[in-house]
Amino acid sequence: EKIIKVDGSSTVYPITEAMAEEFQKATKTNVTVGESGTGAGFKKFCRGETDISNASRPILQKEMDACKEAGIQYIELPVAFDALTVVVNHKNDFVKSLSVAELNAIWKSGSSVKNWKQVNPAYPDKALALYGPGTASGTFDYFTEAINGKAKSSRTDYTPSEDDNVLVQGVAGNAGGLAYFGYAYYEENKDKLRAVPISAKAGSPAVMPSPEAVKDGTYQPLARPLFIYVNATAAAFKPEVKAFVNFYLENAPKLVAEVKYVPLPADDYDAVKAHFKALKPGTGFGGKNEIGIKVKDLINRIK
Amino acid sequence: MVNTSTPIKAESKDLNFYYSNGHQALKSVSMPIYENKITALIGPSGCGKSTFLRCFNRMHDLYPGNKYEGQIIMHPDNTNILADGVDPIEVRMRISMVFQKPNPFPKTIFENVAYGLRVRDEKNNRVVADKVEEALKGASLWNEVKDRLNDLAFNLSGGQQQRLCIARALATDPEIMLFDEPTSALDPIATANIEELMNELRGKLTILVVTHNMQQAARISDCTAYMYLGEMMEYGDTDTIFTRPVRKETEDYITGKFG
Amino acid sequence: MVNTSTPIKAESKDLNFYYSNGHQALKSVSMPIYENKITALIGPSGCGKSTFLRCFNRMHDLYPGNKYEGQIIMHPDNTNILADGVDPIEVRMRISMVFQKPNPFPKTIFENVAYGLRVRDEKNNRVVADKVEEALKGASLWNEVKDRLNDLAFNLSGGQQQRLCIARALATDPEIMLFDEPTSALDPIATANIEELMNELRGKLTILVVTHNMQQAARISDCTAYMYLGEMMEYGDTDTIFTRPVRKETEDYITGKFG
Amino acid sequence: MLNNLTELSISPRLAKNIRRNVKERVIEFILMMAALSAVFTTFAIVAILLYESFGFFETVSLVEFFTGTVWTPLFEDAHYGIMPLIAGTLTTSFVALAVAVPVGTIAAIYLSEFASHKTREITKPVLELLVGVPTIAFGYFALLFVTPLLQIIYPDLPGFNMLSAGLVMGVMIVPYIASVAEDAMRAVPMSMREGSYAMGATRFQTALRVVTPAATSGIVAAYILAVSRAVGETMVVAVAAGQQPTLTFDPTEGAATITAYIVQVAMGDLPHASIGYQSIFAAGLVLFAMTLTFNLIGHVVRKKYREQY
Amino acid sequence: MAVTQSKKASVLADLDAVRSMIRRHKFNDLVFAGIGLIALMIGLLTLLTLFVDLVMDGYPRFNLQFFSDFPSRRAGSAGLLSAWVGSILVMAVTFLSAVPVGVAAGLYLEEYAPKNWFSDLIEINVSNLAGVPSIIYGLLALGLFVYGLDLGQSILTAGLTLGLLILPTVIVSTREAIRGIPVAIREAAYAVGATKWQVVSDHVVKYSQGGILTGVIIGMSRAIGETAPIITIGALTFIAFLPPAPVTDVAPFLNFEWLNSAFTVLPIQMFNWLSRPDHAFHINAAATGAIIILVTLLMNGTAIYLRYKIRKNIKW
Ligand SMILES: Nc1ncnc2c1ncn2[C@@H]1O[C@H](COP(=O)(O)OP(=O)(O)OP(=O)(O)O)[C@@H](O)[C@H]1O
Ligand SMILES: Nc1ncnc2c1ncn2[C@@H]1O[C@H](COP(=O)(O)OP(=O)(O)OP(=O)(O)O)[C@@H](O)[C@H]1O
Ligand SMILES: [Mg+2]
Ligand SMILES: [Mg+2]
Repeated sequence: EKIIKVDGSSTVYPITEAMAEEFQKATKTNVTVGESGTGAGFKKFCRGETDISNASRPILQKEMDACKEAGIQYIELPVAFDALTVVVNHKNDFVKSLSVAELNAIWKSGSSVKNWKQVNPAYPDKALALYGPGTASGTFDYFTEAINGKAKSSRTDYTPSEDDNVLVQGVAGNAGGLAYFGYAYYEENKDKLRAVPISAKAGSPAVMPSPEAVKDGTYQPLARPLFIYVNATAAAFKPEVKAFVNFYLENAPKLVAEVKYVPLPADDYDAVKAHFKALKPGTGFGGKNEIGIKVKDLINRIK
Repeated sequence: MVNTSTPIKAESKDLNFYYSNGHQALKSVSMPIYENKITALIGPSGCGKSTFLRCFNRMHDLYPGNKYEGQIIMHPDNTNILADGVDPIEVRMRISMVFQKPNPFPKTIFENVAYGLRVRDEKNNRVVADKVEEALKGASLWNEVKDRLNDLAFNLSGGQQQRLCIARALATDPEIMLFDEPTSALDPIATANIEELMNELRGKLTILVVTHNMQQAARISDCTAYMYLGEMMEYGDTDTIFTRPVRKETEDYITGKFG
Repeated sequence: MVNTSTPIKAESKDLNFYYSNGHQALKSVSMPIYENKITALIGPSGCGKSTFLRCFNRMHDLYPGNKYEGQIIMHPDNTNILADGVDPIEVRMRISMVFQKPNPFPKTIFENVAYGLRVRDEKNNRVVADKVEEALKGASLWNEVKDRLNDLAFNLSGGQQQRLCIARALATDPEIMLFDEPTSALDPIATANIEELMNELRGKLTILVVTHNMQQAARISDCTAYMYLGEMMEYGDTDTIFTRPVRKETEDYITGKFG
Repeated sequence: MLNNLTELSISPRLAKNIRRNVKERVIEFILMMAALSAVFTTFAIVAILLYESFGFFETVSLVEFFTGTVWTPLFEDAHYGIMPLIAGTLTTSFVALAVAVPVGTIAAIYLSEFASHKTREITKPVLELLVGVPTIAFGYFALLFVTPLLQIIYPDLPGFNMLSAGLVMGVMIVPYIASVAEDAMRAVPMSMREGSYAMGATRFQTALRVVTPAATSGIVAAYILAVSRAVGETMVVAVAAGQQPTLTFDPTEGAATITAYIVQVAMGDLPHASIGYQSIFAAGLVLFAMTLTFNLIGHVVRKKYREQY
Repeated sequence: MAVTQSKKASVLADLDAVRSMIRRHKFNDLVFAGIGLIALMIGLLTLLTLFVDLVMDGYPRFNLQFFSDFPSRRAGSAGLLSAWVGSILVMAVTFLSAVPVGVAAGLYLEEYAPKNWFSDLIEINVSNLAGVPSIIYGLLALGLFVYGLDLGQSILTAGLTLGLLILPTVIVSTREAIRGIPVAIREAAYAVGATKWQVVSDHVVKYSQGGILTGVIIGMSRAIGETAPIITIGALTFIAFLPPAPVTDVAPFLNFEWLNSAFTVLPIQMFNWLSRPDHAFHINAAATGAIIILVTLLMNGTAIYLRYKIRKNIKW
């Protein structure tokens, strides 16, 4: 029996799961979707254990090397946007917005900020309780890169969890709580949490996370593209994998929105489809994450 | 040895007993227990000797479903100790028991003997110590253990343990003492010691003793009851029972035709 | 009853036995077992009767650490059944045993009796059925159970169960049968039945029987051995032992001075 | 029938001796191998834990591992002091035992000395149900039900705290203590109870003055085995106690335990052979050593009471 | 010692005092019985609260469709099909691996093992394994089965892992069941010349079957709810299909491919749903939790019933 194996980011998981479900219904081809995290996903992908790897950040140099060593080539396909959302307890009414600098002060490695007052003297004297994703997740990597300037560089004295609902519970249960995670979790818990508008630079306008703000590029720097990486050999020689990816890109606009992520603009999907059709292997990033890149530019880089 | 002027301490009247599984272990048993005499119960295994004995301190109440019918009257107060309104604990405070296998508690020698007093909330240490000494002397154990009252009781020999259990029972001044085959788990020397001790208690204490050893019954008791299949077959002076039993069954048993 | 011409079936020679805890339960026990006679073992509780009996079918081998010293010679083949080279299973195939408490298997009556044959890989059902019938007849049980051979053995009464166990032991044609207090768990009627059955086997089978009931020993046995504290105190014709015991200890025991 | 066998008829019986013996030996060997599987399993656990954490201890010195007070193996700024995890483990276990020891002991006494045979026969297996409940359900129960309840009494209590995780864990452990302690009390011979009742003692006096002292070693074994359970419990603490390795013994704070750390990392499925992957085996090794210690002590103590009667 | 008449009389004279003392003692009894009942109830009440909580949250999903549907991104149409099938297959592997080994080990320890350091070693190992946290079994499985033997995250891996987990339970219950058989039965069999294996196979195994089964059921009911070790072997996966069927219509009619299949089980599916952002999934999770509790309840109930029947049927 033919089985398409997908693993990787738990952030991308809901999208791929939706695709897999519909694809199975349409074609009777079995698809398994794991959610072991972007890094673990690439590890398996580069050992040839999976056909497709979900990723909430681009492939890193280490992982490129591992793939190269194993002779695995991959096609990089952006499939959706996510807006990393910073949330506070819904009783917290004093935080109107946070700037990247303030977030950096809170989250940077070795930060000693333990009280809202330390973030901004105007805030009340309230203990700050931090919650965030575990270190294996792409969200962690992206957030630390965007806010602290270096992936995985973060203060360590916060409550990490790979289960985002645990983070939701954490902030919901603590008046001084603050957390960041994918937009979908905020969307579903609006009654318990409040999203904080983010201003990219001190003085620039603060933007609430929303699909529109992501699409028009104003929610910066926490809007990020989500990817799937397809094993190039499988894409070329396994018809079911090829069919699945085509199905994926065809249905993305509808299903991505349905699972509460932000679809790419329509012409971007066309570009991605064309890119996949050409079976062009490689990454547009060169082994480093890059904040705020446009999808078209990205694809054009891969030659 | 017993005559009409000897006061009766207790009396079972038409006593029936049913175990929880429905088995009727005693069938209309009636007999007197004379004050300050030793009464022996004999009979083949399973005839109901232990069952009868354990009615006297309501031991059967510990296990659900057992049922008494009939009466056991205590004198001089004429209480029917099997009556529903009578608290078994009260009965057990008046009637002590010594078991077949010595069963000391995992405590010191002293605390074993003092246990009955502790249970009765006796707080005065002087009183307790006096009673313990008195009881140990009564059980002919004092000289052997007086220097190691704080040793664990388990360290005593089997015969000593049994005498310790007798001391424990004596310490609370019971009105009747029950013995269920008190020597059957002991060696001949310990057996002789216990028999001697019982002889010393004779005349001071009302004793009811179960034994499977007919010669023992003959040696130590004033009266003997022969039971068979839950019934009281014959009761009388020990001498009479052993020399001129009235019933054929008694004679068969005493002469070893069965059992 | 036994004279010099009676052949000896087995013979214990200077038998010492040590339990795994180091306790020496038999001290240099020597005695003959005459062919087709009933030999009784008597003595107070704990004197080593059961221990001695269980040497004959190497039952002690089941528990690690027990140690035999000395010999038990089987005739006519002169095998020392305690020798290291002898397989205990072989010994048990030659010498059967009946226990104190009836211990049927939770199987049908038929399968209980047939078990010894099954163990010997007897596959022929005809042979098995014949042997079972023969054995049940030998144990005087056939008439009572012939219509319900497929009933569970547990549904029999205690006495019937014990006769079933005897049938089980008979079914494999043993050379010697051992009985360890076979009636002490039974009522008088069942006891009488078993005694009668043993009387029937007398002269056909070599039997060694432990009993705590001296009258029983006197009634059923040809020879009697009196044991005390692991030693063979006296051995002889049953009549002699009970009427003119040589040793004071034997007399004390027989007259009930202790035990 | 009953004709005695002669020497001649004996020998055929012995014919099968050798075959019989070989068959017996082979069977015994197979059964022994099965029994040895327990030893193999322990050996495999130790071997895997040692093997996989070997790389870890090449990077991290034992001194740092056991004396460091910061545990952040997965971060850029990595520290490898296991103390915070041990502290979290001990604190949650302590809270759990503070609940389970009194409740379990009382329940055991009740079951063994007060309850009717029927009650006991039904209650014990029903209590065992608590063991069958997926612990993840208990985790969310602690987080979403018990913590809010505690916050009514104690409003400053953070959403993740060791107190509520410990309390729920304590309830889960009650059956272990109740069951083992009750076994020990059952093992006290009835004759000893009868001795006490015959002196006019009540149930409570008998239970307290005779049965409990006689069963001490078994009850202690129950406690020790319960510690081992508490230390090894995973999902409840992972969900409800918070997963932040903080060096604290204050149960009203949140902290990570060893088990919570392992499952948190395992959920993210770290790449094979990375330091993060190795760190869960190192943590596992410590956890195993802790439970092994308690299990062994518990085994010895329990064996002692079993031999006593 | 003087048990004088006056002293005896004093017991009677003090009867009122004695009675009031007894009343006091009995009051203590009552108080303790109350406390004891509460102590028992704490566990049961927690269980009940939890169960009721789950049922209340999950009741919209209690319908047949929930069992016949595959997981889905839409909470309303997501079902347990692959999870319960997976649970059954994993349990089958658990049963087939743990029971023969566990029973054989129990037989060896009770009937064969000499009393020496060797059997002590085994015994200590068994009782230690019974107390090893389940997450450690997960680590063992991760290192040994998943990577060492390269079995991957398959039904086989999960089944073997849980098999190891319940092995001590099976061994212990086997031993207890065997111990319940009186020595007299064994001696009776030996006395007619049975070999050890004949005694064991004709009697010991036969009469302890019920007891062993009881222990196995209790062990399995624990295994069915285990989450941590399965998470550790990395089996958090979207599975919307069934493993290949174990029975086929072509000879040899058996197919072992399912052993290597990816899978999901009930507690993992529950965990998966719990970690979804969409609250509708939490209803599914609650329903699954209630179902797992119900299943363990049924299994334990069966065990209780079996135990009761065995006690009733066999009186040695
Ligand atoms: N707990 C019980 N439940 C049911 N029947 C019992 C119980 N205890 C004893 N019996 C039965 O009651 C009858 C009398 O038993 P009891 O123990 O009183 O005999 P005994 O004369 O003391 O015998 P022994 O000399 O063997 O001690 C016996 O038939 C016995 O089987
Ligand atoms: N398994 C054992 N381990 C150690 N000592 C034992 C064992 N079995 C019996 N003994 C001891 O060996 C001695 C002889 O015991 P045995 O059972 O042979 O006596 P017995 O004469 O059959 O007594 P009874 O009439 O009570 O059956 C006793 O002192 C007993 O305590
Ligand atoms: Mg009795
Ligand atoms: Mg004996």
